[in-house]
Amino acid sequence: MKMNQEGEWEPKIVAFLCNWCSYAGADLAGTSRIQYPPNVRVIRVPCSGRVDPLLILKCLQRGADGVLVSGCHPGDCHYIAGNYLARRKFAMLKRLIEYLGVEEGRVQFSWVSAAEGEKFADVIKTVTRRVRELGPARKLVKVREMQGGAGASL
Amino acid sequence: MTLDNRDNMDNDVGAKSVGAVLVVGGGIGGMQAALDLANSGFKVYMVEAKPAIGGAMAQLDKTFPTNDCSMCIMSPKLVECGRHLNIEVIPNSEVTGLDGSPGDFTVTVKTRARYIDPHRCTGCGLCAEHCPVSAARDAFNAGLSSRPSVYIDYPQAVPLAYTIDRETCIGCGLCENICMAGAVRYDDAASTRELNVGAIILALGFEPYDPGQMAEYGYGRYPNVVTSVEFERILSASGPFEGRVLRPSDGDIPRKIAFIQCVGSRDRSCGNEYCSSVCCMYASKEAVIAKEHAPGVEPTIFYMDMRSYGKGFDSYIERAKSEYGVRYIRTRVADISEVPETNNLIVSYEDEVGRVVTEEFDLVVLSVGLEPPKSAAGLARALGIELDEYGFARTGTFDPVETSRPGVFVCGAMQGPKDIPETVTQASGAAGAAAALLASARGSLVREKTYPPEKDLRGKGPRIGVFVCHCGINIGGVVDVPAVVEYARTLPHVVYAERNLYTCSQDTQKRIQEKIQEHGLTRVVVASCTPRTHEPLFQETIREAGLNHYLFAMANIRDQCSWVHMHEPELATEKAKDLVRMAVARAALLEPLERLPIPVKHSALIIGGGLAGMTAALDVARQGFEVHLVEREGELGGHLNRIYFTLKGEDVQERLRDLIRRIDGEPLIHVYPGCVVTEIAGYVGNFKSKIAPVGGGIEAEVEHGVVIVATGAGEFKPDKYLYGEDPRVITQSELEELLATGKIQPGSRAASTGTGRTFVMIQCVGSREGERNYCSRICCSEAVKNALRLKAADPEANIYVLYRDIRTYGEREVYFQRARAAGVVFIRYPEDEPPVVEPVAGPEVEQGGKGKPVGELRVVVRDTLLGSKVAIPADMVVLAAAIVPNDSNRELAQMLKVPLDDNGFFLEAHMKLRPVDFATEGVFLAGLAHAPKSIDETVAQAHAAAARACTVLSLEEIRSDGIKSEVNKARCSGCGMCVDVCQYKAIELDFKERVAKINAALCKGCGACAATCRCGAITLKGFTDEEILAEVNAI
Amino acid sequence: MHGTAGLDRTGGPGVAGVSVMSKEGLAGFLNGLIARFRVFAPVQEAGTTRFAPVSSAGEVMMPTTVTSRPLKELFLPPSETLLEFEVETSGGMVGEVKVEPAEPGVGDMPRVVFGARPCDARSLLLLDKVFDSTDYKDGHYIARRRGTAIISVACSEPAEICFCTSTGGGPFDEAGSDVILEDVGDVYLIKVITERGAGLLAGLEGVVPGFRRLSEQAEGDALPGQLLPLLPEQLLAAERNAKERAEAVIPALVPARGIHEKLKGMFEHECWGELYRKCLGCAACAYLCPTCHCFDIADEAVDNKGRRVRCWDACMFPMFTLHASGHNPRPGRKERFRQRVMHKFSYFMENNGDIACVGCGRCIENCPVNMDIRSVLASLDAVSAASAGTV
Amino acid sequence: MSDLLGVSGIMSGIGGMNNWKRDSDVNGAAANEAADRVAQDIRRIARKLLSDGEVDVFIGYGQGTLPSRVTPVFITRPEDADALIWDARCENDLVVYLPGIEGKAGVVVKGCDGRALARLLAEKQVERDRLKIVAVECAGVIDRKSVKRDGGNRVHLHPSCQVCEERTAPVYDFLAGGATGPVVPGGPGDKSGSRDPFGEIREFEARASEERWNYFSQEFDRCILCYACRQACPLCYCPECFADRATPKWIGKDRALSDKMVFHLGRAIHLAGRCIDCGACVRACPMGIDLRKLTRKMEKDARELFGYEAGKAAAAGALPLFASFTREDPDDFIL
Repeated sequence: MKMNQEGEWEPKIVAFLCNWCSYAGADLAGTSRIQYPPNVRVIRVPCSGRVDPLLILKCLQRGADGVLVSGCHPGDCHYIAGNYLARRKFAMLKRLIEYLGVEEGRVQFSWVSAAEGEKFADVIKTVTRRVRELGPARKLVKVREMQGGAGASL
Repeated sequence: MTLDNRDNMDNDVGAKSVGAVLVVGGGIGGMQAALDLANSGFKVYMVEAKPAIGGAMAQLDKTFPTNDCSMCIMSPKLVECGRHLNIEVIPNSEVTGLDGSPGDFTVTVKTRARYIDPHRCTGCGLCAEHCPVSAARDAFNAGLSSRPSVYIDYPQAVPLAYTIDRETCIGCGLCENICMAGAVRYDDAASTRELNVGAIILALGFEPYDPGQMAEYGYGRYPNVVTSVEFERILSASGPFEGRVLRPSDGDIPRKIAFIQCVGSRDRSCGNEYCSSVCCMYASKEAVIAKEHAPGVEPTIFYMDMRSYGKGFDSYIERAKSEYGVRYIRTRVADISEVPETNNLIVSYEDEVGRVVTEEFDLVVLSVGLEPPKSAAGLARALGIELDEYGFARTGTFDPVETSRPGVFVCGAMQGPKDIPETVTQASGAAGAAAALLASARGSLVREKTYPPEKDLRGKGPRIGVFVCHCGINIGGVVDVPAVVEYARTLPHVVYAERNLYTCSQDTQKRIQEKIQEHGLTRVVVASCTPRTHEPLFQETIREAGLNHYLFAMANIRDQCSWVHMHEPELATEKAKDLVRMAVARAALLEPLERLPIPVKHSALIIGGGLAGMTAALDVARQGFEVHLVEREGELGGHLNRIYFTLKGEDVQERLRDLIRRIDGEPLIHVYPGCVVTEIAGYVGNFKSKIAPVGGGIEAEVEHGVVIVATGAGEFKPDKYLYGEDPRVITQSELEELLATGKIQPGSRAASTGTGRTFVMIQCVGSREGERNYCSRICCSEAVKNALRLKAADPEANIYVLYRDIRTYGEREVYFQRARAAGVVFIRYPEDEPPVVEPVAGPEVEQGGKGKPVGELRVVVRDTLLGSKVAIPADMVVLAAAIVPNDSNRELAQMLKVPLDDNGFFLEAHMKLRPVDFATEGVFLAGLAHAPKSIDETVAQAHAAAARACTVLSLEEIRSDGIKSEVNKARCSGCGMCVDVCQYKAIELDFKERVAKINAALCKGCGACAATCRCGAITLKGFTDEEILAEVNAI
Repeated sequence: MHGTAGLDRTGGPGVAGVSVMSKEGLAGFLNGLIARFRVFAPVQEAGTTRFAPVSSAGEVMMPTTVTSRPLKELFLPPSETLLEFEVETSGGMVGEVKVEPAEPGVGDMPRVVFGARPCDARSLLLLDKVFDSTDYKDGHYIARRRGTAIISVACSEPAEICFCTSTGGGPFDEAGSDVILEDVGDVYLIKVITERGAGLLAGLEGVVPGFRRLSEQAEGDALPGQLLPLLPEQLLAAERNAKERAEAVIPALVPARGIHEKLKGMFEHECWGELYRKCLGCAACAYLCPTCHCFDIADEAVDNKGRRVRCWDACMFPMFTLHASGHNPRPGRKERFRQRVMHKFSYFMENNGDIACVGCGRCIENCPVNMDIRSVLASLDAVSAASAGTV
Repeated sequence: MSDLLGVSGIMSGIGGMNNWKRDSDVNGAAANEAADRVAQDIRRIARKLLSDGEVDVFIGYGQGTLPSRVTPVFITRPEDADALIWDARCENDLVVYLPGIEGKAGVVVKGCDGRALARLLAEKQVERDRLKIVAVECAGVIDRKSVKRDGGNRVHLHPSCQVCEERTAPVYDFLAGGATGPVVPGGPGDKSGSRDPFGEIREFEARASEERWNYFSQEFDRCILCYACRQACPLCYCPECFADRATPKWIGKDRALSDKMVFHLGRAIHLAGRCIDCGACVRACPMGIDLRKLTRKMEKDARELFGYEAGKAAAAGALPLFASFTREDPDDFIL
């Protein structure tokens, strides 16, 4: 588990960002120097439609305290409808894992466009705040923390 | 097509056509022109006066309105120019003579002595370290720092070679002794060479106005009065203060900073009547960036009119005000004096109601205007081209990139003050014009890029090299880069790690290649900025070293780390390590991917037959490619049909007729009037589209390699000021039509109403308000144009222009001044209190009946100068109606899979450097569909879109991306789910084998199929489950 | 078995090693064991049963049939860590590999299993042949075996799935047990089979109410709750009766033990093509079988640190024999089904001198499609006989 | 080879071979009569199909080796058709054998099996023209495990049958025994809305999150990863299940609870919009894990969120749940 200087727990959040909108939005937050919490680890994917629900489960297993998948707004998908396809899967997945008993808020989804640097930062702030409230992930977690670049596996 | 039937060309070429172009000037414009030409089959010579290319943009810290790091977005182009096989950069040189005719010029180029052999110099910098001279003026830092006699302008310089400044050199010989490359040449001498080229593009850029001439601002006398260029260097991470906002006198962080606008612009006294077009924005940007670098700073901008007329500019200003607290004061600063004890400055100005105010500032930044380069006059003489009265190259509204001499083109600020995207647009446009001229010689002088064979990595485990970028202090100022490098060395498979000041610089590219060989690297990881801009550069670098493009991974430790966690350096460093670990884990699994060649259909589909579409169509055809030009209306011309004259007085309708005549005479152009595009399928190089008559009918199917979107825009139908209710309230374009067709006779009409000859023009109707928070850009010039026309017809006419800011940018300003001189009254109204147009009740009103003009019209406006309301009786009220995006944009955008911006205009790939491209390859953009713009800007953009399109059309085949889905037959159950999810119809089911098959040429690499396949039979190469999971596991 | 000095499981103790206990005494007996040992006994778990640690007699479910899950999992856990390792990397080079062998749950020992069935106890003897042979000694397995004593409960009422008598065992079989508890009607007989068994009971006799040596019973004391004192002879007769009754419930012999000779020539026989057909290819039979012991060893690692785990695997899965090349020597369900039958009834016999089946019937109970190993064996026997006639 | 098919002489002594009848059922007598009529018809149809060469194999139910059990039989000769039976013990979803079967096949399908078959047809795993579908109007099958749990004293219908809304296959060639009578309210095939088919799920959803988590933790902790659920499922036909894959390794080898959960969640997701609630997984599970807790949840959400009902006649021709979308799909969960 990661602790900050003050010995407080720092959540680790995996964010799958689509290359065309959300990743660009994240870059824009950077060029605009909009500050947000440093808890997110971004994984760039071509499209939110590329995110297999299994990958989200693997993140939780790996010990991610939160998972965010962000794509283009409906209608804006660079690949026409990848985000629409993703939306259905995510709707089902989110309900399923919350039904299982995983806390609401561990896994979140957002639409952030290339022009929404501010929104990206807001989303990260919201997700981080929520995950902080929830505390360290425990459910479905198999590997807690990889110290110094190594750890047990999945 | 042969040369002979190009009878309609403006620049006829002689019998011989040389497939080479000379580009004079290596700034962003010159680079863009050079790259477009070199990428469409022409040899380019780039002559640059300075020792390195890069121009003014290299000196900038950030660019508006996206706040992109200037160097970051430019450096890929810089590097590409530097290493392009068909661009020869000739630095330290000038053009001294020109002979010949279009298509076959001989140019004389004189190269000054550099005293360093650029081919031998490695840029290592040992000479500069040892040079005993240290006090030479560093021009790159605008003189804010000093440098040795042997120097290089900036770390990313191309060519990366030092220069000895013999004026300050003491000739001690230390450098010669220390240089291990043996590059020092004390005996170097100037040389002259002759180049044979078919066309010339001038891209000399501008020079900043020297405010030393203006005694009232104390520049040169007061140390804390600096120019905006100097301040840009102060802000720059690579500048004299490493990005810290310090003032020159004492190195203190200034609290109050004043920006004085229009220094050397809009000022008859210094001879520069024109507006420099960019200062309002750059000052706002500098204020915002200063505030970011030093949050305690309180910037104030003293301005006359806020000229934030470009795409996204007004919202930038809004953010500067509301989020950064930048204070804007509308005034002209009269005088600056110094407080000797503190070197603080007292700024005196009149506020809007005429009170004299004085205010003390810690630092004053003079927003200096843009002047033509001093060398322009000499060059013009040498080349025999005309300059205008201010020294800019003279061009016509319809020929914005053509100088007075055929075969010689111009782009960028040399043609008139302009910002980067306008420059880039013109540069592409000039390149297109040159390419059209020389189309028959395409490919005659170029060399093909050959890569070394890819290394055979079979059986070799991953050996990863990690390169961590400081990005000046952009990363290094927050993230502990040495710690990240140390950490990277401990990661599995990492055999080498190092850090670079700028990993993107050309010398680092060479270094990466050396390290690949030295350490036998098989994968490269760069931790720097965003892969969205820089991945191609690094991919090219490793490919040149024999590694497949795709054996590369990036960790975005700047845009998504150091820049967004500026106040948490430890956590940012932790995150950077994590990101590097993830990238290394991904890199270890990467496999070489093949870029499939896709053949190109050599024709273009141009949607929209207005000025942009027609101009682009002619260009593409002149470059020798077929064009399908689709126009929704029954006739060509679009918006232009309703424009009659230009600000400069040109006859628009005559030009329109000429254009249509040329289109008709061009056998390669097929016009589809009264038609729309109903379907677009395919991809760059291989589109297949359907064109159908409006309202239905027989569809035509065309194949084409590119698409140019030139669908224009609409005019806002005003919903207030009695428009549509009272016939005396009309729009500017209606007024223009009345004027041009003689239906309105100034004076006579006034007499008929008996109420005087009064016209009230109201600006910003539908622009800069409500959801349309953008400026329509052309309305101010239109108002000035029509006002002048009215005044010319009837000097006694009373004309009032009610405005919020007059935005007659560039040389349009001169006409604004003329209008004022002619007696047109300009009244500024406050944003929150627009004028009111009302009928004045008269005896006739009762009998009047609905819709009939009754009584007189009255316009009531709050005059901000007087501070009180004024009522103006008006014979006619003329509304500057906004330019609004077409409703059909959304449908077309979805058909083309390209985005729209917030306002509904098409959104280009990059606001600064890819102004006519879309992110979707093979689709380009021109004209009002992009944003409001003037005729000359539209023409330039259309030239540019055509030029960019021809970079595709001139290829025999395109190398497609290697990111494709692939089916593992053994795992496939043949369920067909992938077929259903694929939006590109790239997958079909083989019923015999019961497996899915993917057409790689149609596959876009989105991965929807891979994420849907339950059997795990589909792999998206480059984003495999294993690769993504490796990243997940490495969090 | 595993050669612990002094343990003699074959030497019958006679009356000397037999105790008697009233039914009411069972709770005290169990609690007495629990007080002294870590006791594993059948417990109910959402409709299934398994051997799990118990902390009081009340948790123990006195079995009427075999537990759902087999006893083997106490000795061959579904997954266990064999070692932990860490590979040092520097400059991309593989440096030292640090290996830390895992302790096989030594802290859990000694353990006492209560409530095993004779078939369960017998299964351990078969597993011993694999994991504690002259060829191979598995440290983890042996440590657990040595540390665990087995108290069986004889089967007075065998179930419809039982066929232990066909596999060399029986409802009152003592093999593999340290102690066996027999329900002989009104009381339990508790027989010490091994010295370790004797040690288990040493502290209980006379302490637990209603539990005493049969030899002491001779003096005619009635057990608590018993009206009349039971004489040792009467008790031994009751034991014989119970045993015969139980054996009679288990019907005709299934050709399990003798079939290995016949199977030798039947590998390619077409009958497999019919026999396997309804098999779904799951591993319910193999995982619940007390003698199936196939395992996989895998490294579970991220980057340079990980564990080597041994975990259950089953020949019913295609992955079991899938080569890295993509070739699978047992490509279909038929081949895999055949493998399981051949291994249990032919190869195991060849290698270890016994069949790998104790007739517990778990596979019959749990097969989703009612694949009954008894009818499979009967069919094979019949086919073999038919072929023999034609040859 | 017919004597090898599960019932041979030597077995006659095992556990008794008396035909199991649902005597204790309320509608016992009538139901038994109807079942006999269906069984006879199945035998007749099978015999005919086999003798006419219309099918190479006929897949139906035969008597098992235990009184409570039936077993799938593969009949290839007309004369063996007499081994075919039909009664309320015929629990197996025989459709599981169809993907990849060679030649032409006849198969007996209940309502749920028929829906599975409809999915397999849509997913191109079977070819309609190589199939003869013999439907039966199903009155529900006995929940063998709960009967056993209750000591054989009470007969329960399988939970799937208790919420079954379509008792007959959406597509078939023969309806064995014809129509057997009106739908019993609350029984299989009742779609009158007189009961909430997802009442159990709704009740479970209403529990506290921790309680649900504890429930699933205990359930999946018992899982031995024998994959009987998957193997019995007619819709789990992937050539290689994600759970078996070595690269990438979705499921760890060390049988952690987390891995077991990822398997069951992954399987539920893969069955979203596909599971037709035949209950085969639950019946196959030797550990008594109620896998329908997950699959029914997916079914319910697919219906509530997207109006999607797998395998039903109404869904014929529609794109799969995860290959289709509408602009109006729920968006409220997205930031």
